[in-house]
Amino acid sequence: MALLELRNVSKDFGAIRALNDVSFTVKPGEIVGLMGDNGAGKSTLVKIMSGIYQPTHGELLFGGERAHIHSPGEARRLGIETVYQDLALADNLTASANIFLGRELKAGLGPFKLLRHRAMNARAVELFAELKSETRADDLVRQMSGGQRQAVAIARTRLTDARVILMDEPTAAISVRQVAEVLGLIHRLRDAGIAVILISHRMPDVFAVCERVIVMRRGSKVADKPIAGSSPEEVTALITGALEAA
Amino acid sequence: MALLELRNVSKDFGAIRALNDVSFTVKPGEIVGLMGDNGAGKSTLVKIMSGIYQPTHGELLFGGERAHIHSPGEARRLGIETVYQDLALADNLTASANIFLGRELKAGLGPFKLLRHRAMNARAVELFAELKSETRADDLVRQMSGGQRQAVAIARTRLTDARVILMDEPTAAISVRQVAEVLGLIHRLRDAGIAVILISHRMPDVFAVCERVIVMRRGSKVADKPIAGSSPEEVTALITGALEAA
Amino acid sequence: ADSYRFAVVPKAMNNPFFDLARDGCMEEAKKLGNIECIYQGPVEHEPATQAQIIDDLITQKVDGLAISVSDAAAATTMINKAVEAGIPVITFDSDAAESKRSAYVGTDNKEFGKALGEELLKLKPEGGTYGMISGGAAAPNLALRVDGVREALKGSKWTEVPGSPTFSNDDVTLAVQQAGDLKTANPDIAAIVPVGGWPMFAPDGWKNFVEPFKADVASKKLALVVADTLPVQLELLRDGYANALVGQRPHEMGVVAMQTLLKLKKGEKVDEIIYTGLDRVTAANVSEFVK
Amino acid sequence: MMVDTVQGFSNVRRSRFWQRGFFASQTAYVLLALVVLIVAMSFASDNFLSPGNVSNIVRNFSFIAIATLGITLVIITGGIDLSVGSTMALSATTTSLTMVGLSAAGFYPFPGSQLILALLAGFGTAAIIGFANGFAIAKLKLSPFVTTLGSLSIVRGLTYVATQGRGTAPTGPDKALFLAITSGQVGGIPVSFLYLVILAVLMWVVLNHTAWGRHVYAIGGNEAAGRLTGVAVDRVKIQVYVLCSLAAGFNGIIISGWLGSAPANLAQAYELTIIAAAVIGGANLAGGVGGASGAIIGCILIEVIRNGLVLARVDPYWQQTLVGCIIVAAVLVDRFRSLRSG
Amino acid sequence: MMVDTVQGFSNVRRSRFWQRGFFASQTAYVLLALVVLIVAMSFASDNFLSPGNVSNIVRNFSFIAIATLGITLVIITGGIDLSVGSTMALSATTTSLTMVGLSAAGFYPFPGSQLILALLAGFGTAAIIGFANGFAIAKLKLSPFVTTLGSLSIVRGLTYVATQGRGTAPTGPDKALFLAITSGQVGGIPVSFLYLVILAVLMWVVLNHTAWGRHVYAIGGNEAAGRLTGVAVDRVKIQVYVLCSLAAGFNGIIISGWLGSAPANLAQAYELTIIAAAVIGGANLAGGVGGASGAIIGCILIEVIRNGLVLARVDPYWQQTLVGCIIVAAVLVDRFRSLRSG
Ligand SMILES: Nc1ncnc2c1ncn2[C@@H]1O[C@H](COP(=O)(O)OP(=O)(O)OP(=O)(O)O)[C@@H](O)[C@H]1O
Ligand SMILES: Nc1ncnc2c1ncn2[C@@H]1O[C@H](COP(=O)(O)OP(=O)(O)OP(=O)(O)O)[C@@H](O)[C@H]1O
Ligand SMILES: O[C@@H]1[C@@H](O)[C@H](O)OC[C@H]1O
Ligand SMILES: [Mg+2]
Ligand SMILES: [Mg+2]
Repeated sequence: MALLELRNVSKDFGAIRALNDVSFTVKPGEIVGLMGDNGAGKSTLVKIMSGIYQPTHGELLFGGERAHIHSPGEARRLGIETVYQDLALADNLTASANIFLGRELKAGLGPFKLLRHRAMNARAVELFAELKSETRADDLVRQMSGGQRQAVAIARTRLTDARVILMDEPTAAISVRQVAEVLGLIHRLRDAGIAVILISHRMPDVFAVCERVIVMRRGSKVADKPIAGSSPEEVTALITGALEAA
Repeated sequence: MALLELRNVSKDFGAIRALNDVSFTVKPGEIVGLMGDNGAGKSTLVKIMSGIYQPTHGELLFGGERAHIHSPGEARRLGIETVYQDLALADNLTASANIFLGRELKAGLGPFKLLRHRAMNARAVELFAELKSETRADDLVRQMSGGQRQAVAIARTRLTDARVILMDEPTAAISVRQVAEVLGLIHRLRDAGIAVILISHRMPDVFAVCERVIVMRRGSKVADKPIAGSSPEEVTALITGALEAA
Repeated sequence: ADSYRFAVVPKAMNNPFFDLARDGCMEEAKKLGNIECIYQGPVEHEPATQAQIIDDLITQKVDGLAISVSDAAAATTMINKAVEAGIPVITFDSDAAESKRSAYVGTDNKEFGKALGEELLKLKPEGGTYGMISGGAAAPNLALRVDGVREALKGSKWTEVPGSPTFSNDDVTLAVQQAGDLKTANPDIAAIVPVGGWPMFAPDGWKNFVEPFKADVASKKLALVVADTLPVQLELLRDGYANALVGQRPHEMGVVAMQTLLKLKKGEKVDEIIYTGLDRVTAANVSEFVK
Repeated sequence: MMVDTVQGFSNVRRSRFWQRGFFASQTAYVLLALVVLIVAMSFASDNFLSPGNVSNIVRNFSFIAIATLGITLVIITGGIDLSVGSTMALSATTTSLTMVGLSAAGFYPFPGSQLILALLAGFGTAAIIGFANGFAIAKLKLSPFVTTLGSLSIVRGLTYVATQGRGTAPTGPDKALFLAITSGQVGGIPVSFLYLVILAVLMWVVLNHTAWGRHVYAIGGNEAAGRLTGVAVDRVKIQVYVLCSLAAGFNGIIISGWLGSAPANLAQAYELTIIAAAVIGGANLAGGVGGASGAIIGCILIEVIRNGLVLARVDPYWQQTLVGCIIVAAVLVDRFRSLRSG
Repeated sequence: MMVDTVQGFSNVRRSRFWQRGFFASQTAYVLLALVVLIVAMSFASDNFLSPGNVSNIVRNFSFIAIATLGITLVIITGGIDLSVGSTMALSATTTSLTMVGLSAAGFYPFPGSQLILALLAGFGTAAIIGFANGFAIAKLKLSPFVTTLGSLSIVRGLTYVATQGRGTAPTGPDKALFLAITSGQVGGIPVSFLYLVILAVLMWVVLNHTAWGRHVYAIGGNEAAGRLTGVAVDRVKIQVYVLCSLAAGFNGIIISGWLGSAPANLAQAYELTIIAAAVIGGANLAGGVGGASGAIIGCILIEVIRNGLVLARVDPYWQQTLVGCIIVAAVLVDRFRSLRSG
């Protein structure tokens, strides 16, 4: 049974039709690659699935039921975790505060619970070690390099057991070594039954981990096929429009 | 003769030594790859060369003379163009306004010159076509996708004839097709005698266009050698610290 | 002889009316020789700030206080504190009758209002509609004047327009605007009675306002009866930009305040209420007042 | 379905007129609110649209509108200027005092000479204040709020020091000329309104059609980006604060001409009204957004509310409450825009 | 060279104490400026450090300090509240009027009952104002500046409507109790100061050691990021505005206790001073930065300047000028921090 399904989803921004009648399904434990040229609508699609945008037309199903996801908080509660392309970090907080934002570890009685600073910090250090990232948990995000920021955004998804993780170009800014770690992580997630949608412009990465690839072009889905039945050349042709559909 | 030379440059941010005694030279028309793990100090190095930061120790030479670059404006006047990792775009302006920011095309007499909106727009459309980018010149940058934003930042360097172009991960967010265009662009720049420093985490790209590669680790330069004499494996080992120097 | 430091605390230092009181104190202090006059108050009309300044002056151990009360109850607390600290206190211009102050020097504000009403009646016994302009809505002395005007006109053929009085917050510019608004909202209005001189403190603003119907003012079709007699106002009256003024004597308030405090300091007895008097000025006698 | 496309993008339509430019701006929606308000007020009071009252409104709003143009520039760069009210007072005072002083000294080489010197003094004072603000903000990187709150206090204090709290009135041989150029009329139209129109058109041209104007927007959008692309950020900022002070000073001088005097508390607490007018007209305190037309519409709205309530004979105690309500309601209208653009 | 490293990073030293936490904050540098100022003032006037004057200062700054704590919360979220002064007045007025009304009605079931109801009315009023502000800002997405400028006017207007412009004074059997809990002393220390200390400590704990506090900072740092990570942004914002209004209302009630009266123009124009105190103490109007200690230091600084200049018997016309200069100078001290951190 499909874990997540989109039916005829369209999204308009004023005069721009960012998504045009897009449908697809994702099964539990499936790794789906989402590719397309810049401005093809990939991030818009992710934002619809994670409750930031409401579709102009069409509907979403989660676990077979119609879902109205009105806010990112709701999406999170459903088990949809997202690594946003613009990372969504609060610059004035530390890496560990960002990782735990909205899900802080607390101790105490009744409504007055205090933060467990140490525990959160320790867990953050662990997460960065797991990703082999050169990121310090108690540095302010403001002072971080591009790749360190991305590591924070990725680490965030590791806190709870999600059912589907949407990754919008998670490896764009990170270094060679961590790319391998993230791809490994995706495999481990799949093994735990978690579905992953991976957006990337790096053809080799998509072909290395995904089982299926969806290609978008100017808001429309132009292909949705198993990786095994495709090739980097075909996908490139689909992205650029040299090939109309496949 | 060296076009640009750094001598024993260090940079401290409070307790963090982001750069430690870094020296290297770049000759006219040379393409140098700059690699390193996240937080290794690559962007800090770029920002020192483009006048955003002043080095804590060490000095810069441009065209053989000691240069004190106090602002990005000065760097630009010397002929140093930069594609910043965080792109440096004004969200509330259009793509073409951003491209021409600080170098607007004007018409008119005396001190009262009016903007040539049409001419700037036409040129921007041309530049995006050249990069094969799906970016509309009169869209506000606020509404753009990640890759479209990056295209704007790259297009900006094409306006004037620079002497050296610093590119901090210019291909991180752009699509397959445009990556090829940017690499092609770098070759054309080299042919015109312009030096390029390319920062990238994409090993194949660096090996495809660069003549020399500099590797940074935790603020220090650990390697500086011709591409021909190195290999992706060696560079990876240098980045991760498996190999101490080469 | 002993020398004393007396503080004069106005409601607000941005009101030109109190400049005259200040000048009175300064001149009298110089004349008496052994007295220093400290003029210190809030810049804008705000009672808590005034209270804090009084408190600071108590700490400074001044030898006497003369206060134009901005809020009776609030000032009462501070006045009593000062008196307990052994500092003689008097009020001027605006009173706090319930407090332990030794004396009040100033105008009888109820009478002041009545006088304005009477002047209007004298000008136009046949009546009509009139509107008032007031200052800060919270100022008790101004409320007394408004009551006074109404009392004097009770039983006459004068009726007040709705929306009167307007509150200019002692803002000169706003007061002129409100005069214009009263006239436009009520084209047949027969009299405008500002209970303080604010609109006329801006002479040309007032002239601009009056100019279009100056003939009506001359023929008393529109009567302008205004409180206060600052020099600019007298000139305007002389030039036909008002029909009557009723004035207080702020300069004298300053002078008498110094004398009264000195008497208190010397242990002499003083009257509890010292009215400084009113001046009624019309075209007939304006030359006596213009210097 | 998508017939009319843009630049060959198959998924981009031409935008409709209400999705573009002025019609898609807060300014347009506030203008709508203003029109509604004017209609409502004209029903509530017959006199509202009488020529006399319209000319009152025109004059009154041009009293703050020139300063609002100036502060709009500052707000577009992401700054704020709380010292405008004080600057109005000090400029007006300096102008008056110079006329008084020159007359007393008997210095009058040619007709108009006293006026010229007095205006130079008034505008010069404003320029100095603006430069001090701009320098502290651009070069010393102080917060615009604290800096201009400081100058609010400093400048007002200096006005009191200069006049000992007394108002000053312009006098001397050039007084008539001074009154003519500040509170006079040309063909039945108040000159202050003409100045406003000229300055607004100028500001529109400069903001939309010069590189300087574009830099003003860029600084408000992303100051760092401006710096990185070689925009002379500091210089533009200083210029913007100087222009804002000059506009405020000019407004102050005009008011003092109309009042025939420059009271020391002239324009006290005007800063909030002026900022509100700019913000209501669509300027965004976060920077990057704003324009001349918005500034003017904001000023008209505020004056129409004030004047209309007086004319409608609303209980003065309730007036203040209603002014607040209508201000909020006017910006609430702008929500329709967001709703429509999804 | 780099011996002492952090988390195994060879290029990261332990930071020195002055590079970390409080010592690296604007607050610390302004505290330094404050100490310098206190020393200077104590030389300028013998009375400055006299017990009587110190207790005046303590009381006076706690009059605005509680409201400053509240507005600091709002500023940390990137908002602003211009209606604090008006809220102070309306809360105080409601409290007074309730006591007057209950006394007149002879309702007095048990000692303290009138006071309790009066305080409920006062705080309730404040909470409603705060909720209205917060709702308009969080849910209707109106600009905080315009919204609270609107409520400044609405709330002040209502105060005049409720009192017909006349001040009200608390009366009735609980009056003594009311005065004791507002302007009384405990062991020689003004109670208002004790409230302040308790509230400041509470605020410090909440901001630094609870999830709610962290969310307040996150909203100011990047509101969108907060939303995306599931922080209840709208709810937190509304809570922050309610707390701000409650703090202002509490301050208003305390002042009215000290004055023995709630004049309708109480705390007129206090908003700018209160915001200035918060900003001087290190709160950043762009959001994301600020704290309880800074708010208090800002308030002390402003009161010390005011009081010191009065005691030093500086010409009152110059006082205003000097207040402005010292405010700017105090934040200028903070530049040393930036210089040191390069
Ligand atoms: N808020 C918005 N308002 C208007 N247009 C928007 C908005 N967000 C996205 N768009 C437009 O919608 C289109 C799709 O954008 P989207 O960000 O989904 O692209 P993408 O496929 O993620 O591209 P990239 O690979 O560059 O990240 C683009 O043309 C973009 O300009
Ligand atoms: N303004 C700053 N304040 C404090 N620390 C900083 C600042 N800028 C950078 N750093 C630190 O300096 C180090 C180098 O950062 P830099 O941005 O140069 O890395 P980078 O090599 O570009 O990494 P990436 O590949 O992730 O972009 C990092 O540890 C970073 O946290
Ligand atoms: O006495 C009056 C004073 O109290 C008021 O506030 O200003 C003008 C004077 O008429
Ligand atoms: Mg995207
Ligand atoms: Mg970098």
